[in-house]
Amino acid sequence: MKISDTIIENHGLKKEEYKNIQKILKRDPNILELGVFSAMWNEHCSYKSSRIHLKKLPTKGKQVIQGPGENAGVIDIGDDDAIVFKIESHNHPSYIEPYQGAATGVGGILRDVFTMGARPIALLNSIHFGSPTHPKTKSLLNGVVSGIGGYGNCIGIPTVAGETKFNSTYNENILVNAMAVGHAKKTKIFYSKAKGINKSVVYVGSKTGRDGIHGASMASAEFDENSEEKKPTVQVGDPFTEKLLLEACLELMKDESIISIQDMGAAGLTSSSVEMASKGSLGIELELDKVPCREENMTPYEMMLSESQERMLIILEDGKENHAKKIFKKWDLDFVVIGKTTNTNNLTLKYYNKIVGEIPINALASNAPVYDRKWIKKKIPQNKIDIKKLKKTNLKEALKKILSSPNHSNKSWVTDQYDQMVMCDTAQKSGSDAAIIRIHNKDKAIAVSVDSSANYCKSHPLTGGKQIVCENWRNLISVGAKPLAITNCLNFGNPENKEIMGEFAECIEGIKEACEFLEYPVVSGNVSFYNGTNKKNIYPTPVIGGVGLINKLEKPLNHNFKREKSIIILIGKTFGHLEQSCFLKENYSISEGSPPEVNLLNEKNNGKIVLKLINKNFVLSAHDVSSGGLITTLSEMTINSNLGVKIEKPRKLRNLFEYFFGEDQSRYVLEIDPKNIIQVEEILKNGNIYFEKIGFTQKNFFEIEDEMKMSINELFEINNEWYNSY
Amino acid sequence: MKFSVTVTLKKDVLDPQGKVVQNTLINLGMNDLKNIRQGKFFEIEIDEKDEPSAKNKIDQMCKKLLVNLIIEDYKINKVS
Amino acid sequence: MKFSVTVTLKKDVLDPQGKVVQNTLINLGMNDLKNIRQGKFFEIEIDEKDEPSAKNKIDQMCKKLLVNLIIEDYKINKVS
Amino acid sequence: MKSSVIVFPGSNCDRDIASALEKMQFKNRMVWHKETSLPKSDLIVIPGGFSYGDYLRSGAIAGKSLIVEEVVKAANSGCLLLGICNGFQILTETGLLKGTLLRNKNLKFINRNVHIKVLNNKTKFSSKYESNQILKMNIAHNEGNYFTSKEHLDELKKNNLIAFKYCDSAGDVTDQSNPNGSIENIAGIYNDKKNILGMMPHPERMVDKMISNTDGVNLFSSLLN
Ligand SMILES: Nc1ncnc2c1ncn2[C@@H]1O[C@H](COP(=O)(O)OP(=O)(O)O)[C@@H](O)[C@H]1O
Ligand SMILES: [Mg+2]
Repeated sequence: MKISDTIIENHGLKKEEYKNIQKILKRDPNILELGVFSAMWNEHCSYKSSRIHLKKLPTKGKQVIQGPGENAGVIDIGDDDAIVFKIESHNHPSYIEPYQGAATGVGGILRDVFTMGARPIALLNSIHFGSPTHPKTKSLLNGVVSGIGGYGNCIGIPTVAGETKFNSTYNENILVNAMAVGHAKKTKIFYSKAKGINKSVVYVGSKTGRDGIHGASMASAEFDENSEEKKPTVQVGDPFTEKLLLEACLELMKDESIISIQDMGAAGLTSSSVEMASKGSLGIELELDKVPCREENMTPYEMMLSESQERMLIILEDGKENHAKKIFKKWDLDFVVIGKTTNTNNLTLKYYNKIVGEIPINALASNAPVYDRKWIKKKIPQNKIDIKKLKKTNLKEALKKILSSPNHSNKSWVTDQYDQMVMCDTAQKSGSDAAIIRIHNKDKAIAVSVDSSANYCKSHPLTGGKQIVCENWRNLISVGAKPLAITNCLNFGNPENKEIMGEFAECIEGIKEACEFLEYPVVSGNVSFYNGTNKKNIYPTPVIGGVGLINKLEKPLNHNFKREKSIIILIGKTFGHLEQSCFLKENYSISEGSPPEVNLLNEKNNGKIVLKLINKNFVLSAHDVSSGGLITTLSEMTINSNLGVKIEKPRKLRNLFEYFFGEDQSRYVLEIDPKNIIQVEEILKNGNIYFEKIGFTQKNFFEIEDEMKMSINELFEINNEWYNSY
Repeated sequence: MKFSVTVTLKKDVLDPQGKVVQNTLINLGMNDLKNIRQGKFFEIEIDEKDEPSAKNKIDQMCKKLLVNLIIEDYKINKVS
Repeated sequence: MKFSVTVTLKKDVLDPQGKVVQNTLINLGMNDLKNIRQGKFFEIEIDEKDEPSAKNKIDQMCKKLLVNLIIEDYKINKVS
Repeated sequence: MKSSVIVFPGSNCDRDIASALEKMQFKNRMVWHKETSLPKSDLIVIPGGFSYGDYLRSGAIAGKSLIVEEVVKAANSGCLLLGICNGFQILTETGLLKGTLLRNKNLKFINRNVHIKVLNNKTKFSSKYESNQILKMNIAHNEGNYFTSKEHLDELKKNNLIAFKYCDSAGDVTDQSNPNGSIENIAGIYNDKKNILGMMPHPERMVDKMISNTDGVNLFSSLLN
């Protein structure tokens, strides 16, 4: 077949990139080779626009066993235990077919984790939808939530935390990010780097079909009016087969049979084989006629580009083929030796003994194109909002608006559809700041949370980037965990646009600063560009997934008030920053101004001391103050506890709205037993922590002195109404 | 007027359920089984006397709700 | 030989899904809709030339696996 | 007391039930579905999960597997048999328990803690509970909507074969406290001889205070008696 300009364009390759291919091969590629190049050189696999920025992220620390560059990051949690985790996006497929898109997103990230020898122990997700009034939102929400549940529930891994947000910026491009967390033995981690020549390359799992051909290129292309036509490429997930694959792989991993292993994710057989060879500086030869196929007459091109799910590539030690085969047969899975490692440094593709494609591995992997795209900085917006000029409201009405808004409503409509308890180690389900998962048969536990703040990032990406890392860190501290490391999923618009590229570069800069200061390294992640349609890009939406450690789990700490007459302490200074707040957005539809300032020094100090108080068992309940401000935080602490609170009027004369709805960072609300208050105050003073005693818990009523009084039932109703009537 | 609609997965779409059902039938001794495809079935009765117009309405129902056109094909048959 | 099998819920069995589908269609403006029943559909191909015997085999498949006789009815039709 | 847990491809509560049994001092064995004989056991458990992906109908394909024939034989000769969640669905597919489990009324997967009431505390599975005791247990299923014929329902009532009913925290059996649409709020039933129990809630999730509560403990300790 002659490679025409249209063919090149359909493969998402630029003219210069094609010329480059001709130069590398010293000839024209055939269509199979072109397909392989396009799969490896697209944004999704090559990180061509992001690579130079990602390099800036801090990835080291004594807790880090494996940073970015493998299927998932690995951290040390003491003893023989390691935690393996990563987050990944499945945005475009989920918009086209929400159930299958979300389901296969979960399946894909699980494979990344168990490929490394870890048994998955928790799933998280961050999902962003368009405005609730947009005609597509409801069915997308339904489809995505049941798809996430459908996969996770079936395979039997608890989905324990996440976030569900609505904003019209996602009307034409929803976000579906899934994170998986696994537990492994430190001494039994598996990597994708191939070693040794003439080793068997084995294909295991499901058969290859025509699913998702060109999926990776699709994930890297902007949507347009015709995107509906790209539909047939959507893959269908089979969680049942994935469960078999998981058990079979873990069984084979018990001994020393595996040299290296890699899941077939985006760009399937192509990227998995190339990655393994590239990391081992080897060549790899595949006999494509041996690939197990689901459909008749599949071509080598289709086999190399198929994104059929639930498949893995394994390089075996000599002589282990029969042993391994037995295990996969036990689990009713395909097992075929389809190739071998070579010393040629080429990807060699054979079909019935004839070479049908040959490409230097380097050209596909380490030497794939890298772009330093133009980007521009964003200034901090200066518009200040004068609250006195706004239409009058009162605390109660304003609070009701927030608690009944889609973004702040109780999410049990979503989380009840996920099995959160399977595996019997979920010490704290979703609903609190972070979920707590106990390490099986041990006293220790991990805490996990995912967070994002698109509004802040849109307004000022640098501050926004810092803020999400801090919020994530705060969420882990609030359940008594020491934050250890993060993974990140960077959802952005079109990188060829210099403002978008600026948002990207600056968010990364913010993430970097916060991670460095908090000693909270990045161990894995994923970039999703081209989120948007035509000329409309989504708000920059980096999502941070954090993991923390609780050394000895005695009683899971959550944010529900525990007793009457406890003292309520607010940690951290309140300045009353209202721009970009939920208060202005929900009450006045104002979304201008700058995000709250992030002071990393305070963040770190406050967090450390709060953790100290928790570890000394002085804290009955804790909640960080974030979107919606102090009053929202307090009401969330009452809603599920059946205990109210009485808050004194702020002592210094301040604007009540600024005080109660301001979104200043680095703050926590703690519930303290009066008998411990002296010791607590001493620790806070010695730690140089700014704090205020703001009130105490009481029965039945949520009350602010002289200003408002509401029954907890009423609060509960308000908070639970939206999803049930949507 | 009464119609039946059968909805099946498109040809190239993975059908995990079909695979498992086929294997089970064979394990149960049904060796003659060559192929089994499965799908959904609807029997729809509508208040409309004119056949083309009735059929058109059924078609609308399929497109709007009953069928996931991304992964499924469908067929409409008149029953009575 | 090819057969199609349609499986539907028995009349006295609660069908929440059918109800939701019906309501949704009416909400979508399909006012002529009188009734909708839904079920499963199988297309089965077997290696058997003799029609009665083939039909019998299909019937076995239904009884042994495909149909839950407590709540479902089924119908077999020859396709080709 | 010797127990066996049957593991199907797609079972996913097998490890959980095994942990619970071991914690309660059962001598437990895991039995892979391809095995053709059962170890000698006093109790057989079919755990929750999605055996064979729950394709076709939940439990349908597992109900036809080889090991299930052995389970049926054992149960018919009096061995105690407990089916939890998917296990309950499988037992109805084998015919060991009558009725069937339809899709939840709201057409959604439901995972949450619900209250159930012990209707019969005179069985091998329930003797350690009080009569009418209210338990809080976790449910996690798509198809837990129990349905059976009028005649069988009468039989269940007459012979005291309803094990648990969904109720509210005060013990009232109401429509609001019925999570999935089950006929008469039924959450679990016995066979005639009361040596087989099928239930949708997960007692194995309720044996550890750190994780939930311990309302499931007495089911296992009843069995040990
Ligand atoms: N935002 C990021 N921050 C850190 N590492 C990243 C980021 N994005 C991607 N990576 C790393 O780059 C590598 C390749 O990522 P990806 O292509 O998403 O993996 P996979 O092939 O498993 O889908 C991974 O090791 C991943 O952790
Ligand atoms: Mg991977």
